[in-house]
Amino acid sequence: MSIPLVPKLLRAHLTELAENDKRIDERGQWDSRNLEIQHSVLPRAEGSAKVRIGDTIVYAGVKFQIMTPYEDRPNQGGLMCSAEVRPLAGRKYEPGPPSAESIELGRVVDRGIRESGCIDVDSLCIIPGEKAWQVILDLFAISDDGNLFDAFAIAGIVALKEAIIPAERFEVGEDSKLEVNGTPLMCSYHKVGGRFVYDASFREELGGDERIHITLGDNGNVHSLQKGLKGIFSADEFEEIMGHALERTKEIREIINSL
Amino acid sequence: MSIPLVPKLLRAHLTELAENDKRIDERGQWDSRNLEIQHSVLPRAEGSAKVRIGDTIVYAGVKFQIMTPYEDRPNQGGLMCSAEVRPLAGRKYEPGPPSAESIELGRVVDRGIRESGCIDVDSLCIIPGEKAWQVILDLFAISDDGNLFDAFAIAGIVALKEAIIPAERFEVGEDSKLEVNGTPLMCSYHKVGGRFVYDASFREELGGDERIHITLGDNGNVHSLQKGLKGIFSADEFEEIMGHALERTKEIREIINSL
Amino acid sequence: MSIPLVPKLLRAHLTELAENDKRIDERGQWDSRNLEIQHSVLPRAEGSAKVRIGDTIVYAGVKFQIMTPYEDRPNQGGLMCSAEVRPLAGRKYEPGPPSAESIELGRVVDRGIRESGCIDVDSLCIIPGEKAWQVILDLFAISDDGNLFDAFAIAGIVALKEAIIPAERFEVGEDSKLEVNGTPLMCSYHKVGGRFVYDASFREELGGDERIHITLGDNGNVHSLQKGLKGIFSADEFEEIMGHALERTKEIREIINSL
Amino acid sequence: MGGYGDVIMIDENGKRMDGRGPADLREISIETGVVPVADGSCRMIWGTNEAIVSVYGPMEAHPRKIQRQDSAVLAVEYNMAPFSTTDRMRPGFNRRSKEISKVTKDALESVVLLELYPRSKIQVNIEIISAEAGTRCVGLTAASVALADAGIPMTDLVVSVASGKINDIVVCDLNKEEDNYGEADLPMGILPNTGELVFLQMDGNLSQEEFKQAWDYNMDAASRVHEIMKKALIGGDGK
Amino acid sequence: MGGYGDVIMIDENGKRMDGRGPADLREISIETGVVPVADGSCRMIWGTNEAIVSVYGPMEAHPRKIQRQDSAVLAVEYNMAPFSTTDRMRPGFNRRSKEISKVTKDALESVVLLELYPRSKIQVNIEIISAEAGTRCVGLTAASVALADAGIPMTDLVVSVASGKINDIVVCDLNKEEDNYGEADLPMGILPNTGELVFLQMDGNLSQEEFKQAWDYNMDAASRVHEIMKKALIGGDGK
Amino acid sequence: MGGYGDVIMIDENGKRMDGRGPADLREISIETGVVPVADGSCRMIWGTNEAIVSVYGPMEAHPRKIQRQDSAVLAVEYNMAPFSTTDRMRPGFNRRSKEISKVTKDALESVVLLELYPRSKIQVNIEIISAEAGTRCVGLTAASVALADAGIPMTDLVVSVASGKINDIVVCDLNKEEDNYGEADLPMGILPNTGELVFLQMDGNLSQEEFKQAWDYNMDAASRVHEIMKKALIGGDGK
Repeated sequence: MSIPLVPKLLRAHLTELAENDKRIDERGQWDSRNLEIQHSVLPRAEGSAKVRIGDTIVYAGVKFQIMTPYEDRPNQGGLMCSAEVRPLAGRKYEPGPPSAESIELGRVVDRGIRESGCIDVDSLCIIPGEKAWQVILDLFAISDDGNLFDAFAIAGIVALKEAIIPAERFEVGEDSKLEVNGTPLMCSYHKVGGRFVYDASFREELGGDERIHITLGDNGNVHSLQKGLKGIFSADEFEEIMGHALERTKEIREIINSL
Repeated sequence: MSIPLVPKLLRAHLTELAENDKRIDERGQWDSRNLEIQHSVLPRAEGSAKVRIGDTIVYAGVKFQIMTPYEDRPNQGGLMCSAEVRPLAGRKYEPGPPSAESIELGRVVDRGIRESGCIDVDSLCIIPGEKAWQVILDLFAISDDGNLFDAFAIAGIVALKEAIIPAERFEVGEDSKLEVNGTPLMCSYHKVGGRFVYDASFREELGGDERIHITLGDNGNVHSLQKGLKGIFSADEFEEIMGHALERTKEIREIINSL
Repeated sequence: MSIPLVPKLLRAHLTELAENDKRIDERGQWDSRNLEIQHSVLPRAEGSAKVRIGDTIVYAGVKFQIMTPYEDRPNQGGLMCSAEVRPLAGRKYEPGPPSAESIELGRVVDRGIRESGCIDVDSLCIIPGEKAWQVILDLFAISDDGNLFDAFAIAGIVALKEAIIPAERFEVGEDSKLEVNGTPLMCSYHKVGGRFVYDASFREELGGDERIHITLGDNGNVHSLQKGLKGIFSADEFEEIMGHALERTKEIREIINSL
Repeated sequence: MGGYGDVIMIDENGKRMDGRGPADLREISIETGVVPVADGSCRMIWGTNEAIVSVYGPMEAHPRKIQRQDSAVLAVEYNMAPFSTTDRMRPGFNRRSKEISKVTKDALESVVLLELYPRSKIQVNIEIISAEAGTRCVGLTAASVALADAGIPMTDLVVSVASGKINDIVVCDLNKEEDNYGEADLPMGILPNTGELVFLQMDGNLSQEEFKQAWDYNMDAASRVHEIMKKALIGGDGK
Repeated sequence: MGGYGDVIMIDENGKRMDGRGPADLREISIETGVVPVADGSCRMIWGTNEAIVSVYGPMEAHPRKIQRQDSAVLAVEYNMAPFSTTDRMRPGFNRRSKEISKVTKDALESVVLLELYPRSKIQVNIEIISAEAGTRCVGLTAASVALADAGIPMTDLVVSVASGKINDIVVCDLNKEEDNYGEADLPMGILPNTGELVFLQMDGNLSQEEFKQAWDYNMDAASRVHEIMKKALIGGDGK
Repeated sequence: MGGYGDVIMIDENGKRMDGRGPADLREISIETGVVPVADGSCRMIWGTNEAIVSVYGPMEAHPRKIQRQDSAVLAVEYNMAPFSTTDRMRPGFNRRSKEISKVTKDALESVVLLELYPRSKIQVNIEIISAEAGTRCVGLTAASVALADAGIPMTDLVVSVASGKINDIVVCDLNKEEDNYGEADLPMGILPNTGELVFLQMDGNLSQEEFKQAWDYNMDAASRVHEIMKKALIGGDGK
């Protein structure tokens, strides 16, 4: 990813808007762009979803492999979560090994899902010490207009929740649904023009400072946090966005559960 | 491989020659440069050949390894064909991972041999499901004065045809000749000055447009085709070079069979 | 490693000093800087040492892994020696794959230890053909003010000599001391201002020519030699530094044996 | 090609397992503008193949050493998404994808008027989201639509189709099973207005007669696909 | 986090296995100037963690394309030495190290006055020589000391500490066993003079109340670590 | 070195398994001009070793950042072809080849008059086509012949030979079995006109006396190899 020069004019414009409690696309500070969620969209995946937030579009696909359990955990399978942002999704992305940015992206989404415990790795055991399922969740960006993190997190959990373990194809029993206990969800906030906003667009990201990602579980428990990029924030600021995240994750969870 | 600026003067010169039905080295449109084939040239290879076409020189060497057959094909060994063009062979070649050009080169030669079926992978099985031979054909350029494709294809099949399976060294039986059923051969054509010529030299390649590679089997069957580089060609043009390839592969096959 | 322009003024200065039998830091031609050796410095290593020569500081750590012996040597374990010079140790070092310089550094230190035979690989066998110890000696630079070679060689042998094989942690018997038969030691000489000096500092390396590394065993036998960098030397020059190395390795060996 | 085998893939009436006749194509649909942030884009569904292509540019080529004084550079990335295949496709370097990227670039360079944009770069990204057999054809065809959607001048669109051989019979547009057990595959890239070629590959085993039959099937199919491409570009939904 | 398990790590009196109370830190010491050839450096020992940090710069940024016209670039390398862990850590590319390098850089950029040094580069190298749990906190804290030792102007030092949860009880500064069997980990990077944050990560499972407790523990611990940092920088031995 | 073992490699009359006496060289032949497209080239056969070396340059050094204002840069690539060894040598990065490339470059830079060609580059490519023992010596010697064939001015040719120890006896120019079972190997790069050295390596176990004997064998052998090199360069066939 090539680093653009800091666009000073954009920053100045965003600051002026923020001072008047406005955003560049007319939204309020805590408003999301339009959110669309589709599932069962990928014929070759065992579970899949497509998420669109404004002009940001991503896919998630679940595949399964058979692995040998680790020696010290003979009854456990594994979960692997991999995020790719290829040149398809935006002019700033370049082919080649993953940048530090996309490594962070994948790891933050991974931690939110993994740490919530929604995938019980003990349930993935086929033959103790010999065979277990490895769940592979692939997150793939089609169009990046900002806030890939939340789009990936939503697509990821939706794809997992519909995934079928292809036991018959691997000749180890009958197909069954992957157990998923809970719906961890991420809300991301970006400091733009001196204040945090929810669901920043690409232009807001470009002219903004730090971002904070919060993943909350069904009961409002915290499963993952991440502060990224240059910037300083206070305890009060954090408390405010945590409050919003508690509300917003509930709303999104309802949408997902009603799919 | 660093890309030279398109040498416009060379292109103009080649076009002028073509208009007078001439080539830069006085050959006719369908003439080959002098072709020399030697075999048994590499003391450490199980089969080997050296081919010289004009000032283009290549080696081919066959080695064997023992592999575990793939689960779904327990009775089959494997064939691997790898082409390397290192800085030795020309000032434009650079060390490092293979370029797109040399990947294409290796894969096109590989397909010609593989798809002809001349190596029966079932005959490479030693113990079903456990051990099989992997045939490795290494193509190696010494001097690139154009048309490495044909030189590699000829050297490759000659090296395979004399290869001895070193069963004794691997303690799995007695040495025996590798079965090779047929002599697939490639003919390559380059559009130079607006018309296709056979066996283009380095300067013709440099000032030319697209190239077409045709691999034909003993009975004239087509086993592999490839169009490379920028350029447009017509069905008539293709028919003409296919006609030449049918004749020329027969000639080369006779030379090889009389070695 | 980025290559600095040859610092001509430094070279001229060093030559002038050499003509007056002086060095840039007032030492005599064959003098070492202050040498400090500490052992048992790394809590997670099975054997460790820290060596300081002037402002050059390095660590060595020994770790063990269980390996499957090679088929043709079922009773042997292995020794692997790896040297890393990361950006920590000096402004000229860059992250990324090892440079030709640091590959040479690791391999020269490795050969000195390996070729002395001080590690008897037969003694590393656990179950013939199945399990053996692989000894891994990691050399790690903290501060490079010249002569990393000798610092690594000293730290390496000291770390090996105190290493404990962690058989209990791997559940293959009781912990025991790694057998080390002998104390091979390296002395390095750099041609500075037209003559060889012992233990060159970073500035001497920067303005110097070739270097020669000599590894000698307990009985004065030669186990490893290496000439590095551009430069020509005579048999007489070599004889003189070999004579010094015979003396100096004895001195260092006494220091180590009295630790 | 996967090799002969005893699998019967075409019945005595010339009907294939999915009900098609020898010259029939799988179902095809095309939609443009599917990557909102790109300068041009296209989704092509062909059987259960799905390719998404985005085009960025013409834009400044950097680093400067890749610039050409008298034309744009065209960069093509063909890639298969990890969930596009039955067995997960591991991300990272892949010799097959590298070769397909190159031959696709060679084909597109033959029609894009690169000389109109000196020193600039046009980036074409082909992602196979779902793979069925013939992904290189889908990718190349969709790329030419995405270039048109981006308003990049071309001498012609490129239509890419493949014919092959199953059970010793030449048929058009192999599906997955036919590709796995078939005996030959001939993908071509055709300029629909002239019938000329910019792309050609083939592997397997075809007699000269079979080869001519497969060639003719491809030529014929190209004009049918061309109609669908044109509809998608003038605003229809491509069905 | 390693997961719950049945391991008892805190007794009924609130004493942890290593004798600490819930809010107690492990022993910490700091020494500057430990890399003689660097412009600034620091060794920080924290429990049995040992980090060595060197700082080079401000120096000319090269190649020129990485230069910024209006500020310095800050480069951060976080790495674990091969002998720093019980199982040898293989050298080479590592996604975890790459992410920690990035978030550490993000944190330090928030305090270093980069705009004072246009076109130049400041290189910060963090090497974990011995790892116990909490290495990213040790690395970030030590890096801010090494930057100060190099005389690089900053708005404040950064103190990084982590609290977590073991046996359903929130405690400060997890050691290795507590980290392996604990249920949550919350590392923060705090500016001691304002209580603001430049670094924040968390994984595991914390209720909102537990989260607030862990946050408060970190804030509290930060001022104690800050005292040790200041002593090391004014010449004491940091004990 | 492969280690001692019980293999008898020299009989009581000092005859080696291939019939040579202790000071004898294997058969050597040299041919120049074997890479027609190169500026200079050389094939050297030494026992069953075969090295082919090509030289390109002096030519413009690019990218510009590798240029030196006051001299040419010399680049050396030493590589073993995949079919050069009994077990196939896998292409790609190899630490041994990297080190040999470097010490060969160090040796050649000591004799090539690089200062005559500022800002330019001379590329030397050494390919081992067939390996027997002593490939680095063959490569270095052949490289100096190829440089001379390219007309690059040098202060002297470089002759590289190795002596070693088998069954406790020092002998010259180890062949494959002697190298596998021998106890030491001392390759040197010698300037035949002065007896000075530009290359030196050694591994194994040699007493000071044995070391001097090996050194002397190498010096002696160097003049014999030098004669063959001169003949090849003035037009003979090098036999």
